[in-house]
Amino acid sequence: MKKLRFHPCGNFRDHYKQELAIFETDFGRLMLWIGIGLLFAAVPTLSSPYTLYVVNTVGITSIAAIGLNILVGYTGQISLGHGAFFGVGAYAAAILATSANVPFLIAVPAAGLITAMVGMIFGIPSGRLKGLYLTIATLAGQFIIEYTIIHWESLTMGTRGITLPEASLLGIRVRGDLGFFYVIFILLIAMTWIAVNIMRTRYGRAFIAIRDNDRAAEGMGIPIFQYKLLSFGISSFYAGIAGAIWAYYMISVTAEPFNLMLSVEYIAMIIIGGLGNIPGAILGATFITLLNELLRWFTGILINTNLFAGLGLNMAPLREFVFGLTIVLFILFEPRGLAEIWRILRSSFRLWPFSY
Amino acid sequence: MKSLRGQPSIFAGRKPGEVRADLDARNLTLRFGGVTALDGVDLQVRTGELLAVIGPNGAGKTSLLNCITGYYKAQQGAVAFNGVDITNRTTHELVRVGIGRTFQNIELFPGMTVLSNMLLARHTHCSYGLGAASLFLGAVREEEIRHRRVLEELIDFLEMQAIRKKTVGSLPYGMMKRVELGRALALEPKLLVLDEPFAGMNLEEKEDMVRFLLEMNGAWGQTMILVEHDMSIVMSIAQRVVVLNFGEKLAEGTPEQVRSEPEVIKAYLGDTETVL
Amino acid sequence: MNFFMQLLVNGICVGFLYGISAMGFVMIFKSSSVLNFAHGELIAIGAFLFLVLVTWAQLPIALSFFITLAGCFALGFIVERLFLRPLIGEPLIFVIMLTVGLAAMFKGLILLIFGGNLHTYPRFLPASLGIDYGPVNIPPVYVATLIIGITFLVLFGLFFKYSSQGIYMRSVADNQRAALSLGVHVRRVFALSWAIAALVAGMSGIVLGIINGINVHDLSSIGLKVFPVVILGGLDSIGGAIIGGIIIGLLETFTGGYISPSLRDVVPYIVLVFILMVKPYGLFGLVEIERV
Amino acid sequence: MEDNILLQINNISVVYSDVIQVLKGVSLTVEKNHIVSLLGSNGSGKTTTLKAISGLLKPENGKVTDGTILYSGEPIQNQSPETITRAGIIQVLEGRQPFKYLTIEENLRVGTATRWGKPYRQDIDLVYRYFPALLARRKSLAGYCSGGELQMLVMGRALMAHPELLLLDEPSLGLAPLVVKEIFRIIKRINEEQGTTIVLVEQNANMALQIAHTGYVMENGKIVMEGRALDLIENPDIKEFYLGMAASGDSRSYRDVKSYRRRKRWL
Repeated sequence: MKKLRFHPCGNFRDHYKQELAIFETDFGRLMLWIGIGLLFAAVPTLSSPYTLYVVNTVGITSIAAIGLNILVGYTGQISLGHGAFFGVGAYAAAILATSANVPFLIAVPAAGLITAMVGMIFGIPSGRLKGLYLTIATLAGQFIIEYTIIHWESLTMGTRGITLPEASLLGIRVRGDLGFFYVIFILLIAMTWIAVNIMRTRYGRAFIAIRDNDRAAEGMGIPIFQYKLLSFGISSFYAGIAGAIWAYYMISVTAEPFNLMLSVEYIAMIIIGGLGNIPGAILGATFITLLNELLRWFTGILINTNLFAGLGLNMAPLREFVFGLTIVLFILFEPRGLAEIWRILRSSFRLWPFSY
Repeated sequence: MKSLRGQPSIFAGRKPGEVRADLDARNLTLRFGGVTALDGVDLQVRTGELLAVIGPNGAGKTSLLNCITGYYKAQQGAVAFNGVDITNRTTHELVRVGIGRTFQNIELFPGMTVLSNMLLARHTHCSYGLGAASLFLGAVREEEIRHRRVLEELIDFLEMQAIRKKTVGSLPYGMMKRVELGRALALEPKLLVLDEPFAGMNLEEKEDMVRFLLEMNGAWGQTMILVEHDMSIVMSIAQRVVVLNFGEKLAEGTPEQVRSEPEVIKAYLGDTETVL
Repeated sequence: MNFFMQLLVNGICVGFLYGISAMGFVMIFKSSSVLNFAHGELIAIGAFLFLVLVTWAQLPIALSFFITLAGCFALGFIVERLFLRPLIGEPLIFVIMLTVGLAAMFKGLILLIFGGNLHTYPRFLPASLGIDYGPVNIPPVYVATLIIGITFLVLFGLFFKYSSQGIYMRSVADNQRAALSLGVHVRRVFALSWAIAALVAGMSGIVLGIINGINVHDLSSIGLKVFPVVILGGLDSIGGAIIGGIIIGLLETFTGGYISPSLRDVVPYIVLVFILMVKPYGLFGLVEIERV
Repeated sequence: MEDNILLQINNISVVYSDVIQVLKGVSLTVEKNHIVSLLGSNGSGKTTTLKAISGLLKPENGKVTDGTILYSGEPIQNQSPETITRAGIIQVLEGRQPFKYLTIEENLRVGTATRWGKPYRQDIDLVYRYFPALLARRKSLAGYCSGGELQMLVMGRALMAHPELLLLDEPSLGLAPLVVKEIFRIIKRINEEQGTTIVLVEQNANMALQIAHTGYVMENGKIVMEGRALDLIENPDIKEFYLGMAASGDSRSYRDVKSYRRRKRWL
């Protein structure tokens, strides 16, 4: 008979299988399912369209951030092109949906695969370049993709952008914030689960080995270049999927959002969330998205109340300043990120009231 | 020699054909940074042999190992393993062919546990693909468990039970060397290349290590190349010794032959055990 | 032909300017292996400080110049002290991300104070400095750039190659632990390299301001332009920064002049990637010495 | 007698990251102009003891939590490495840490960091006299030198600082027998000619005890044995566990090692 296990006070595992489980205890698993249940039950009933929009943005961003964390946090290849890959996904979906009439259900994964291909092409320099040299090569990728999106007018309509048809899933129309909420979050859960699985099998182990010591990894029979490319591919696949969903959700795509700033924001997310930590990527994505919205809301109030209007202050710089400050403070005070804070909180709660 | 501990099944189950490890390196020449590290070196290893390579620092011992294991590409010369030409193969391909190694300056993953370090070495023995892995199918789980069993046998053999869950970075130096040996064994190599496995060890740790090597060589017929400076170890366990000096082969033969070679004494051993 | 010559001269001048802007960046990388994303903002701070001193405080040019350099030196010192020192020993990506945060902070701050408009310095360079030789026409400011650039290049070259302090700085970049064991004041080296880097950045800010006018967005985007420049030259070579700068400058002006102005900003990156594929450590960068 | 003591360690404890205790009450005394050898198995805390003296614990998140380290009568525990090196204590790190991208001569010049601005030409010549092998390679990058040359380089680099107390961590690690002898011979010469006091951590107990005046044996973060080097060489436990057949003279071979673990008598 299967025994329910709550928190262990020692190592009582009697089978290797238990060591392969994601959760140490059934309690953890239970809590997760309850959490997911609550999310799906509560969010649709409680939210205003605006909060739903924020929640959905968090979901989409999280998918892309998980992808970046696989590349940066696990494989150790710092990429400054993730924003552009997100854009490639968005444009791929938009072009497939408009010029080829591809349905939503196929367009999204197809966009993911196309982005994965693009990501692998821009990952080729990783075969030769190490560390920061590679980072700059991905920065080049960012600019090249941006340029292509704007100037390949026959395909991307240049600065005019593309308007997408309505998404429909097996005949059901996906409409409005609530419709997308279900799609986005079911997808997020699936993508998170897949990422966790990849990371606990030989692929994840190989990625980490390449990050920590590529020579030793090679000595373990891991073909470094192929795995770096694979990591670029998986990472861009996530970005592509997220971008595609985003395109459908936003109804139209233009080139502006996919700039270097977006790439930097993604890096900020995974650092603030915790490098090499999948739940951390979600936490970081949530944090940055909420921070952006909070700053927008705050500057909105300032402008409406005309408090500083006399001083001729522009609010965009203030937002930029606070954004920078948050990153700086985070790195100075908790470089291991939100995931670490969460871990500390949890472990002090788990043993409560008998901590220590 | 009789086996005293359980023999890991990956080695016990080997058929005679699977242990074959005949290495034939001819005329290896390697230059870099204006230095000739290897100058036309020949090296033969026969199945079941424990061959030691000795020589002064900078004589090209590690360069030789690096050429055999694919880390360096020799400018001239050829290497054949079991009759197959492997001259320009990359390191990871050579691991699949059956050449595993340890490193002079420990190249473990210090942030990982001993188990995770060893699990990495099972990479080439995993058969599942990316699709199965991403869904963590039952077959994947079973395979992972099988690898875990293999590792437990190795841990048992190397007497590392107490440290299997410890982070490698927190272990003493001598233990790290042992973990590195364990990791190399987890590759299931036909030819095991050991670069100074005894460096920095005290007598006790050296004796343990010698026991493991002798048992691997004696009971499983594991073929090994060993680079080492501790002459008392080399002379008592190696079956054949190759001496390198300035990138060239100075002498080759049984330990007794090599030890009495005047050239070797002059270039490498010195004449007495005392300092002054 | 005249067009070609003028493009060539322009390219070299602009490139030299990039090279000077990149020098400070290389300084920081050389001593601490940190990619400084806030370099463009340091340049902007220098330019604005000079602006404040010259136009608002009405100080003499020479005095303003020296106060600006001193101010930037102090700023670099303070930045290292407040933000970077606590991160000694942490993984590099954190430090790099911190400079990204600093960049956003500085840029926001400058925008809050000065707004996004274009400011200009009063003219003060003597016209006699300019060179007008047949088809070749070099305005005074570029001549000044060349002089300043070459002076600093020689100074830094000598400093790193021969002075003890320069050798200590290189030793810290090479192996921090060993440097510490020999009594090298590692923290002081970091502080010094940030201070010097900020000083050089401030100086290039002034020069850029004279040429293009002072605008936060333009100046901080120079910080990004610096990347292909230094990578091309090799991240740790100061002479390489100048040569990388000239190559990028030429690429830009020739693409802009002969192909299409819109390609100007992308072509350097494309060329960069191809050069890196052939020479992974840039044209003059140190090749990593690996011993297995 | 008191004047003769350069370094006095009283009962120190060292803790890493606030949790891992490595040293548990170590005391040792180093007399002026002496060579002191510190023996013991891996992980027994020898390197940590050296780092506690040189102040290099700090960057590794370690701390002396108890006891005192007196250098010429002054407490120096938990001081920064900058202060300690300027007081005349230089540590040569384990595993030879050269500056790979600096030439041999530039490497040596880094050794002048503790007395920046003073002339150093003479010292470089002195180092070349001790290590003639370096002179031939003075213009080449350290990254391309062999292990033996590097060991000479890092020792020479430390000499440039005019150390009063030199801490050597495993200078013979991974070196060929001939080079090992050469290195030990030079250590002894430096001690005799320069009057440098030396604390030597070594696995090669045989060599270390031959050149040392006194010896200490460490196990599990404690000193378990101390005495004059001459006495330690004769001690049966030392013979069995540290010197092995090399010194005891019998022809016992590694082939005969037994499969059970012998216990040390002092544990």
